[in-house]
Order: sequence, then structure tokens, then C-alpha cells
Amino acid sequence: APALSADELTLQLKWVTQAQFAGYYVALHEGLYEAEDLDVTINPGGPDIAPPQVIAGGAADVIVEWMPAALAARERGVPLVNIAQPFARSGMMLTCRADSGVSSPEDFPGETLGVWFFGNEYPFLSWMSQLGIPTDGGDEGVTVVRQGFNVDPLIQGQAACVSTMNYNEYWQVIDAGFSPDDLVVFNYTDQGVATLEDGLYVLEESLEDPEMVDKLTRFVRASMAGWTWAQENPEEAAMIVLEYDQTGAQTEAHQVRMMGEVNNLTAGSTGVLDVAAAETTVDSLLFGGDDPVITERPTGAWTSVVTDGL
Amino acid sequence: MGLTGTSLLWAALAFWIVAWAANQRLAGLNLSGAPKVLINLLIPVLFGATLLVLWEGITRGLDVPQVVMPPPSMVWERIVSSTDILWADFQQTFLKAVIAGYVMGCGLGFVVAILVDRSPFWKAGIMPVGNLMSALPIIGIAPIMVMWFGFDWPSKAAVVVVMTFFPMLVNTLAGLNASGQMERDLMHTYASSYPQTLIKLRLPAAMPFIFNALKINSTLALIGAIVAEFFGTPIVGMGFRISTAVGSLNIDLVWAEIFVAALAGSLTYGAIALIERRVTFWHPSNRRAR
Amino acid sequence: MFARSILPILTVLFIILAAWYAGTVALNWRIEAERFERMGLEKSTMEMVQATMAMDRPILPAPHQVWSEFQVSVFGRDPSSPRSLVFHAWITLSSSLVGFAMGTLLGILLAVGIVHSKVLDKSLLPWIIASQTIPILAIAPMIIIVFSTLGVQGLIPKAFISTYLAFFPVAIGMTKGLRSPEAMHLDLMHTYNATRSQTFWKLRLPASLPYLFASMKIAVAISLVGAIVGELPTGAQGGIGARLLNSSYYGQTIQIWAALFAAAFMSALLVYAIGWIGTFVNKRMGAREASV
Amino acid sequence: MRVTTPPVISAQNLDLTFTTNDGPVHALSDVNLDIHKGEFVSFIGPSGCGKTTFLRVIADLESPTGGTITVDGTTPHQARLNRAYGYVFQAAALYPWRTIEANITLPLEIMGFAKTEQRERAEKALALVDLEGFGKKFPWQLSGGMQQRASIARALAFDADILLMDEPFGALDEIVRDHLNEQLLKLWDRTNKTICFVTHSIPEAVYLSTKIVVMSPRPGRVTDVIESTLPKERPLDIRESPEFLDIAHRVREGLRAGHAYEEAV
Amino acid sequence: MRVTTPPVISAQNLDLTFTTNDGPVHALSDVNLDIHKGEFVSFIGPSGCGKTTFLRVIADLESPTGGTITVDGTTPHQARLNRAYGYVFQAAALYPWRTIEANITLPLEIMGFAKTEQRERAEKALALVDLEGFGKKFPWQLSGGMQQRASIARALAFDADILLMDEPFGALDEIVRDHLNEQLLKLWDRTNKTICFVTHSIPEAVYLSTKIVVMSPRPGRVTDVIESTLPKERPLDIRESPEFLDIAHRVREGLRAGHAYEEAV
Ligand SMILES: Nc1ncnc2c1ncn2[C@@H]1O[C@H](COP(=O)(O)OP(=O)(O)OP(=O)(O)O)[C@@H](O)[C@H]1O
Ligand SMILES: Nc1ncnc2c1ncn2[C@@H]1O[C@H](COP(=O)(O)OP(=O)(O)OP(=O)(O)O)[C@@H](O)[C@H]1O
Ligand SMILES: Cc1ncc(C[n+]2csc(CCO)c2C)c(N)n1
Ligand SMILES: [Mg+2]
Ligand SMILES: [Mg+2]
Repeated sequence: APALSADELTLQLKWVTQAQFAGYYVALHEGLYEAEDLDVTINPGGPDIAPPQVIAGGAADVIVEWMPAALAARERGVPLVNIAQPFARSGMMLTCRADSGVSSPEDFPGETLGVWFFGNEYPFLSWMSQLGIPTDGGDEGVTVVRQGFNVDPLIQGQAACVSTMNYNEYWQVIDAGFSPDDLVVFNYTDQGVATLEDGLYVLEESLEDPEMVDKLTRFVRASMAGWTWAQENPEEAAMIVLEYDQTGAQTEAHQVRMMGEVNNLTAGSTGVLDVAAAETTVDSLLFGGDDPVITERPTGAWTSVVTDGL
Repeated sequence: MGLTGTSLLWAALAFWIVAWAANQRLAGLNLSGAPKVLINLLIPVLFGATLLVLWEGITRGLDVPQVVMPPPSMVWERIVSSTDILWADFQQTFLKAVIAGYVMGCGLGFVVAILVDRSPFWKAGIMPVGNLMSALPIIGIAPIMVMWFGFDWPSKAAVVVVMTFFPMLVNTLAGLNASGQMERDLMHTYASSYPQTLIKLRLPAAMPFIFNALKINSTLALIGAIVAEFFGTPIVGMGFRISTAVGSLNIDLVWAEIFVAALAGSLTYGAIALIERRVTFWHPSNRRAR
Repeated sequence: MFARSILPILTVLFIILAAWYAGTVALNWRIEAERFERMGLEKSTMEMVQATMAMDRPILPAPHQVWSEFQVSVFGRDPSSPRSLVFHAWITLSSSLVGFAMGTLLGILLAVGIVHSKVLDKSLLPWIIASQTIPILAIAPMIIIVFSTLGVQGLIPKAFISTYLAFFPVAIGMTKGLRSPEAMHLDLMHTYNATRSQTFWKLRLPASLPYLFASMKIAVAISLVGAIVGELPTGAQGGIGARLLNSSYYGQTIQIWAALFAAAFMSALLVYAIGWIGTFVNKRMGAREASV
Repeated sequence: MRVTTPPVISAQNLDLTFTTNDGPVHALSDVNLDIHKGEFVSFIGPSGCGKTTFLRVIADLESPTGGTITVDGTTPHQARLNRAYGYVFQAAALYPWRTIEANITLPLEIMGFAKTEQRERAEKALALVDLEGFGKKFPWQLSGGMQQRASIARALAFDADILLMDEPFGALDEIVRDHLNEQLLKLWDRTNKTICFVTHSIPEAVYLSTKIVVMSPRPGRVTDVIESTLPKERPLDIRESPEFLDIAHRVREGLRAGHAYEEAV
Repeated sequence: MRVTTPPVISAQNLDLTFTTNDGPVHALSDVNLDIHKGEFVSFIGPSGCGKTTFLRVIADLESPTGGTITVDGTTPHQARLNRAYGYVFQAAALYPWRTIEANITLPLEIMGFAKTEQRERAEKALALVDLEGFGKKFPWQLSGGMQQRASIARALAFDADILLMDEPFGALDEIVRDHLNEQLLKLWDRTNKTICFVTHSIPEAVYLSTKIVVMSPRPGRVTDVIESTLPKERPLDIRESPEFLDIAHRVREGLRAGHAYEEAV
């Protein structure tokens, strides 16, 4: 039977099961992986799961990761290589309360800003270093706090701005009774510091084995088919995601909305990495400050050997 | 590869066996006085060294990726090179949150125990509820405290207060009842007042229990503060550092922080145990045979 | 019975409830006030009070909100659905029970070793104490990863964290217990020329049982904490910890509190169960009936 | 002879029932007893007959469930507040965190004596029980007998007129016991205290007392009150005199009658 | 008279010094003593004189630091391995989680007796100490005296030829004690065991023994060995006979001499 001989592959997600990863769940649920003779296991992530560590430990074959974190890991000796980039655009924003008086980046000094860490802080840090704003408190700089799991700091007025994804946390703020007029939103793309999110990464050694490359090609093909399916059937895709959520904390309305926003980010992507966008990411990470996120331009951090076979 | 690889692993195992044999020898020695104290220190140190050597040998010998588990030598290098970070984190987490929370939590537990102790009614009411409360997993309390007390150390101290309060309350109450019936009757025959009995009999008799709680709480407090920092902090603190360092794959820094935490915890524990010995010198567990 | 134990508990619970309601109003007031202000609404005090107790995402939910959420998610849903607290409680319970069993076993083995070997006695104890000063949550994700590197996932890594926490009180309590027989009782065995294992089975072990049960009560409570902690990094695989985290992630305060109470309730139940088993065993061993 | 003055301790139809979870225990039943100033009264009887309970009633450590008792002409409660008596428990009950001296000054501290007087009295009390030089030791550094003597010193230190002693010499060997018996008699002679003394030993009871109260268990009753005819001056070898043996025999008979029920459980 | 057979227990120049953290304690010094089969030997002496220590040396619970001792013609160690003796401790030392019967079968289990024989022997031992019908009770359901008897039954159960008893009746009241003394004498008479018996009570020592060993403390020495001239048949009132009082007087004198140093600590 094909199920027996199917090639096994483990995918480590960056975060919990949600519409952000709909393409993979759709591909799994709709048998797209099976059709490619793949037996894929999807391991959801969590706040303390660092996908690069998981892959370095050998517990996953492919990971979903943001490019800044992946490049930083590469400098730390985990040879991650981007093999495909389903997310064409960045969804990261800094969302501020209008009543805090912040209306442009010049207003940041002296304010308290909520930032995600755990490898998600790099876009923010490189933006701040481009603006020349120190992040260690004081009147000149901003006070950075490590934002927890949600947007409460903004709602409760503990921070002037918090990090949000346009497909998720932003809507939590809206749900909490803020209208878009009450908020000032800084989109990283608009600020010229866009970084690539949610790419697929493997270890260099995987690419040395042609059989593995073939396997990965089939995987990316099926995954992209999943994303396309999700584009076409957003509501059903959201329901599939809900089905795979083991915590029961997700709501249908929220996931459907997230699916819509995520589809905007994946729209137009074939999975092939836009090298120009990758170079922009590298530039913004290398640029400025005494404490750049990466210290030298990476070589071999992405490859098209997998997407070439699509 | 030559010497590294498996031979390193074998060397570590050999060291382990030799150290074990040495300890067997040392423990068998019949000494007294200063040499005995020395031996009693040497044995656990040798044991700890064995663990470290085994760890080093296994990580290097089996080529464990250092982002999964770095060898101790690398952790040590990191400790030496990052003292400023470690010190700042230690200040934030230990010197501010842990100490404030520990003092307040233990103090509050003690005071409430003394107040409640006078009334069987309150005691009967608070004890079961207190036991239930101490069963609350603090991971759940931490985000709530961050919500209530903000991002900085006060919210961590609040978590520590909640964690340490009940062990102190329960132990102090038990301790206040530890004095024997006859000893209390004795006070009664002197027509001793409540505060006199409290100070001269019940508190001294309660000391072993109170110190028990102080010891339990000293490890709880550190863990509580570090865990609470996973739910929102300013960008300094041991818990903050541990979680961001995992994210950025600085696992050696993680272990450096763990080392500091374990060192601080053990030293605190040791210090309290030492004070306990001096205060409860009279307790049978602390005095040697007549 | 009523006046001696139930009434005081009820009184304390009543006071807690009253303080809780007061806290609900006080803590939620500002946010509701701001919200109404943004919406340009004027509210009377009474309406404000009501509003603070009916928020979707309050800073502190009112007790009745927590209770109804608890009820709905415990009794109102199919226990096999991830939306049911029973589902999560079961996941957490199973790994914490496995961890508790392993921790108890490990603790007993260590204690037996410490009591019977001078080397272990002198070398192990300081390190056992030091082991507990390591912040377990810090290494929990790494434990999960190391296990999954070895190909083990799901229940066992979480149970391992429970084991790590639970073995400590058992090792300490059991060491004390195995050493609790008086010199005279040991001498008696000596006069019979009893072997070490006879002395262990017929004297040390029965003498240590009260200590064992006392420390098992502590161990079962913290093994639950360990299981919950172990569920945090693997946020999406179910369990009370995952539930707490995800609720927190989506700002569902009421769900957090309901899950918290489920955890506390479960833990109280486990502690009670161990206590009950302890009493039963004690009775079988001929202990005096306790007067209370 | 001393009946003209009112008794120091007077019990009328005294009754005490403990309620326990397996039914009531009738510890004292219809006890009538007058003890006068300067008397040395021994209580003897099988285990569980209520000796300790009776002493505890006098000391206001238990409340009788029937009958009346007066101590120093007032209620036991008032007498306790007046610090009318010193109590020596069956076990030494020294506080292990206090030195012997500090244990002896404990009641003095509570009663508000001046520091210097505390020290003086402690020294005197230590001398009375032959413990000079042991004041700075901790209880566990002393033998059981020495601890028991320290606890006697503690009861003597504040010089109450009534001394209640519950088997104070139970744990001592015969020679030490003889010695302390002599000392106690001397002290009693010198100070004219009223002493209530519980013992298991017939010779001890006969040797010390002016009055021996024999009790029997279940419920605890007074079965015999024997007035001693021995002189106040009592060398140790009085114990071999026929008069002594006679009283001892009477006590033994009284005791045996109590045991007839069945032996104490 | 019995000197033709070799002694069951024989100590020559026995010496035992404990090393403690505040200096050595000389517990036994130059003890010479022969005990023959069927003798009933009492040890008497002030607290701390080494009575318990001597018994423990016989039982191989302590090792002497000088001199020699043989038990049953061999070393105490070998004698222990042969299960040559039964030991009754100062306190009953029953295991609270075992019924009285299970406590008595404990040594039998350890020595590998068959189940049925265990039960039979337990029953017989219980009968010997008048505890029939109490086998299924737990220790705390018995009075102190009954517990002590159970512990004697436990020592009797495996029928060793030597019985070492360390103040077995210390905690009992006089009437119960008398009763047990009678029983013990009967048992000894019937079984011809060799008994070493520690006591604080002079009358008890005289009443029971064929030989009384008087010891004195610091260091523990044997100061007197008194062979009893009382007949084997001893009714309780033999204690009022002049012969009895005579021996008692001699023991008391011996003891007092030991105390002359200074009283025991
Ligand atoms: N607090 C109590 N509650 C219930 N029963 C009690 C209590 N105190 C004593 N008794 C019972 O009252 C009876 C008399 O006890 P008491 O202690 O007065 O005896 P005693 O004559 O002093 O005995 P002993 O010689 O053993 O000290 C006993 O049966 C005892 O079990
Ligand atoms: N394990 C020990 N370590 C140190 N000293 C000891 C030890 N056992 C006994 N001693 C000391 O040896 C001496 C003799 O003790 P032993 O117990 O034999 O006296 P004893 O005659 O049985 O007294 P008692 O009548 O009080 O039971 C005492 O001074 C005692 O303090
Ligand atoms: C502790 C913590 N760390 C990081 C993130 C952010 N994060 C990681 S993946 C992802 C996309 C999903 O919305 C986001 C926002 C968080 N929320 N909490
Ligand atoms: Mg009594
Ligand atoms: Mg002794």
C-alpha cells in the first residue's frame, strides 16, 4: 500500500495551530501530501518552541520560520537554508493607542513599547536601530517590555504600543472595543523595514541528498497547492484548521477572519523566494546601530534547488 | 576526530568510575573533627565534578549539537564572558523580585498564622481554603499578576508572595501547635498571658517548622519569579534571558543563567539551613548525642 | 461538625467571594469607563457596576462568570471535544499521574540508596537540593526537544518534568522515613541476625509509610504543576496548560480562571485521594484511629 | 490537731467525666478530701485511677463535671491566677532551647520578678536540688534524673505555698531517689509547704507522707485515706521499722483491693 | 556447685570505652564475671553504670575495647548468628504496625520457621505471659504492662537458652510488677534458662536472682557479686523474711558505696 511506503516528513510550525498555517493543514487534510506519496507529521509550535533548535536536534525535517530568526540562527551555527517562501508579504505591525500621543516614529522616545521576543524581536530591533532610537529606556530612547501572549498591555494602558500581526492580534484589539480610529498602526512594510516571514527552512545537509531534495520538492508542491486551496475556500480552510486545534481555545469567527488576512499575505506567491525581498531583509538586519542582528552578509542562506523542481 | 569522539566518552566514564571508587574510599574513612568536615565537603564536590565530566564527555563524545545541549566548558566560558548580563539579570530577578516577594510572602504568612491561630474558627476556615489555594498552579497566576501589577518586578514579587504565603501559613500554624500539651499546661499553671506563652513557648517550639517553610520557599521563590518572567517583563531578568536566549539559540547563555539560578538557590538554601542550625540548636535533629 | 468545620469554611469562602466581587468592580472599572468614553456613552454607577461584571475580557472576571464558564466547559460539552475542560483535564491528569508514579519510584529508590550507601548519603543530598533550584520551566522546552530528538513525544516528556519535580519531596521524606525506626527497633533486628533486606522489608519500609504518604501528597500536587508546565511549550497539543496558554494568548481571562480552578480542583482531589489511601493503609497497619 | 484552720484544698463529691470518641471515661467519682496547711499527702493507686487528673483539677488544668473544690479558700481558677502552687509534671517538661538556669527563671520572668532576684532565686533553687554549676547547660546535656531535679527546682523557684508533684521520681534509681526523698522531706520541714505527691511506690509514699490517699480505678475513687503515725523526723532506715512496714502493708492491701477488678489496661 | 560445666557467659578483664565528641566515656572497666547455665543473674547499679552496655556486649550490639568475653563458649558474634539469646529491651519496642501475634512471630519469620510452627509458638508464648486472646490486637490497644509482657513473649518465642532482660518491668506499678515477677520465676524454674536481668529495684533483684551483680559508675565496674541464699521456691511474702532483708541490706550497702563518688550524670 502506498501509505506504507510513503516518505515520512516532519514539519515544525512556528506557533500554535491557527489559520496562519492553513496551507499545510489543508494539504494534510485534503490528501495533497498523500497524493505526493508523503506521510507528513505537523508539529504545532508554542511560545517556547524555537523551530531552529528543534531542527538542529533532529526532531523535524522542515520548519516554518521568519527570515531574521533563521539568519540569526545561521550565524549561531545552525545552517538553515530557505527552500521556499509561501508568505510574500509581512503582516507585522506596531499598533499604538491614539490617546498615547504617538502618531509617528518621532513620538516614540520616552514611550513604552511591547515587543515579542524569542526570535521575533529582530525586525523591531533593526527598525529601531535604523531610526537611531536606543532601546534601553531613558528619555531619548524607548522602554521595551517583553510582551506576553496577548494585547492586554495596550488595552490596559501599560504600553503605548504593542506588536501585532495584521491577521491576528490587531483584531483582538478591535474586539476589545477599540475602533480603528482609536489606533495608530505602523506597518513594517510601510516603514521600509519589511522582513520575510513564514518561510520553509531545512538544514544544509538535507540538500546534499538528491532523494531528499525530491522529497522536499514534492512537499513544497503539495503545500503550495494547499495554500491555493485555502485561497479559494477560505471558510472551509478555517474549519479544517479548527479541526486540528487540540486546545479548543480558537473560535470560528476569529479563524475565518485570520484566514482572509493570511490569504492577502500569501496571494501571488508560488513558493519561489523573491531574492530581492530576501536581500532587503538582509539589508535591514545588517543596517545601522552598534548591535546589528546579523554581523555579515550570509551566503547560501537560500536556494532554489527545491522550487526549481516545482 | 581521533581523540574526541568515543574515546572522550570512555574517558568520562572512566573518570566516573574512578571518582566513584574514591568516594567509596572517602566515605569509608573514620575521621573526626576538621578532616571529617573537609571530607564531607569533598565527597559531594567530587560527585558534582563527576556529573560535569560525564556531561562534557557525552556532549562532546556523541557530538550533541550545542544548540541542543552545550558542554559545561562552553557554559563556563559564557559565564565568564557575560558577567555583566548575568549580574543585571540577577539584580532584576533575585535582588528585587525574589527578595521582596520572599520577605513579604513569608512575613504575611507568619503574621496571618499568628492572628488566625487564636481563633479555632478562622483556623478551621482558612486551612482547607489555604490548601486549595496552594494547589493553584502558579503558571496560571503569573499572567494575572502581570495584568494587575505591570511588567516590572512588582508583578514577579506578587507571584512569589502568592507562592510563599501558604507554605508559611500552614507550617507556622502547625508549628504553633507543636509545643507539647504538658509544656503548655506548665505555662497555664504560671497564669501566663497569651503573648508570654507565645513568645516564650510557642514561637521557639514552632521554629523548626518555620524554618522548614523558609527553606521550601527559598527554592519556590526563585522558580516562581523566573517563571513569571515568561509572561511579560522589561528586557532584563533571568527568566526573560532564558526564554529569549532559547529563541536566539544562545543555549550556553541559558545554562549560564541556570547556573546562576542554581547557585543562588543553593546558597540561599544553605544560608537558611545554617541559620536554622543556630536558631534551633536544641532540636534533636541538630544536636549530636550527649 | 457543621459549626466546627463547615461553617468556618463557608464564612471564609463568603469573605473571599465578597472581596472578589469588590475586586472585579475595582479592577475593571477604568477599562470599562475608558471604553464607554471612547464610545461617547454616559453610564450611571449602577450600570457601570453591572458592566464590570459582564465584560468579555475583564482584568478580573466576576465569580459567576467563571462559574458559568466552568460549568459550560466541564458539563456542557462533549468530554471528547477539545473545547471541553474534561478533555484537557484528562490529558494533564494522565501525564501527571505517570510522572507522579515515576517520581515516587525514583524518590523511593534514591532514598533506599541514600539510607543503605554511605557514599550516596554523603554525595547525593546536596545535589538533590540543588536540582530543585533549577528553574524547571526554563529547561522544560529543552526537555521536550531532547525527547523529541530521541523520537519520544506526547505524554512522556511532560511526565518527565512531573517526575523531576515529584521525586524531590519523596526522596527527602522517604529518607527521613527509612531512618525513622528507633535504635532499639534496629537493635532488635540485629539480635535476630536479620539480613539487610529483612530489616528493610519488615522494619524500615513499614516505619516509613506515614512519611511516604505525607510526601506523596506534596508530590502529587507538584507533579500536576509539572505536567501543566510541560504543556506550555507544546501549546497546541491539549491539556490544562495548553488551555491556559491559549486562553491567555487570546486574552480569554474567564477561560483562564476556569482552567485554573479546574487545575486547583483536580489537584485538591488528587491530594485528598492520596490522603485517603494513606489513611486506609495506616488503618490496615493498625494505626490508632485519629480523633478528628 | 490542725483541723481548726480551714483546709488548703478541699474536695466535696468531686466528679470528672471525660467525653472521648469512644464513650465517656469516668476519671474521678465522688472524691471527698481535705488537705490542710503543711500536710504532705501522697496519692497512690494503679495506673489510670485518676491521680494525675485529681492534681490537674487542683491546678485548674481540668474542670470537674460535678462537686466542688476549693484551693486556698477560693476556686482553682483564682488560685492559679494568684500563682498559689508550683506543679512538677510526670516528665521534666524543660524547654530544650533554654539553659537549665533560664528554665528555672521562666516562671519568674512571667511573674515579673526583677532580673537580679531571678538570678538569685535560680541559684538557690539549683542548690536545693544539688545542681550547682549546671545552670548553663542545656536540658539534653543532663541525665534524666538531673532534668527531673531541674524541673523540681523550677517549681520551687517562685516559692508557692502548695507544691503539686506528679510522680517526680519515677525515672530515677533507688539511691538517687532515696537521696531526693530525704531532700524533699527537709525542704518540706523547713518551709511548711503543703505538698500533694503522686507515686507508684509504696515505700516512697509511706516514707514521705503524713497522709496517704489510696485510689482505685474505673471510676477513680478514693478507697482509703491512711494517716501516717510516723514522726516528722524520718531517717532513711525508718523504713525497716515495724511501724513503717505496718503502714506499707495497709497500703498494699488497699491497692490490691483496687486491682481485684482486673488489671489496668 | 555448678562449676564443673563451663560457664555460659564468661567475661575476663572486659573493657569498653565509647568515643564521643566530648571525649571518651569509660562505660565498662575490668569486668570479670562467669555466668553458668540455669543461673538467674540480676544487675543493679546507679544510672549510667554500664548495665545496659554489658548486656549489649553479650548480645553483640557493642564491641568491647579490651578483654575477652565468650557466650556459649564462642564469641558474642557467633552466638548472635546462632541466635543463642532473646533480648528484652528497656522499652517494649513492639512494631506498631504489627498485631501482637505478628510481633511475636517476627523473629520466627526472620529465622525461617514454618508458618504453622510460627503460629503454634506464638500461641504458646502468649499463654506464657497471660496474654491469650490478645494476639489480634495492636500494641497501642494494650496497657504498658501488657505491651511489656508481649515483648517478653517475643523473646521467648524462639526458645533461646539465654534471656537478656533490660529493666523489663521499669514502667509498671508495684502490683503488676509483683505478678510478673512471680510468672518470670515460674518460667525460669520450668525451662532452666540462663537469665541476665537488669533492674533498679533492690527488692526485685533480691526476690528474683540466684546471683546479684552490683555495679558502680565512672568507669562501670563490678563492685560486688552476691550469691543468693534464698531457696528456689519463693512466695511473694518471702520478701518480709529476715534472710531477704539481709541480702537487700547488703545490696543497698554495695550500691551506696558506688554512689559515694558523686551521683550519676
Ligand atoms: N484528656 C483526657 N481525655 C480522656 N480521657 C482521659 C484524659 N486524661 C485522662 N483520661 C483518662 O482518665 C483516667 C485517669 O487518668 P489519669 O491520667 O488521671 O491516671 P493516673 O492515675 O495518673 O495514671 P498513671 O499512673 O498511669 O499516670 C484514665 O482512664 C485516662 O485514660
Ligand atoms: N552509644 C553510646 N555512645 C556514647 N556513650 C554511651 C553510649 N551508650 C552508653 N553510653 C554511656 O555509657 C555509660 C553507661 O551507659 P549504660 O546505658 O550502660 O548505663 P545503664 O547502667 O544501663 O544506665 P540506666 O540505668 O540509666 O539504663 C553512660 O555514661 C552512657 O552515657
Ligand atoms: C511569547 C510570544 N512570542 C512571540 C509571539 C509572536 N508570534 C510568534 S508566531 C506569531 C504569528 C502568529 O500570530 C506571533 C505573533 C507571541 N505572540 N508570544
Ligand atoms: Mg499520671
Ligand atoms: Mg540501661
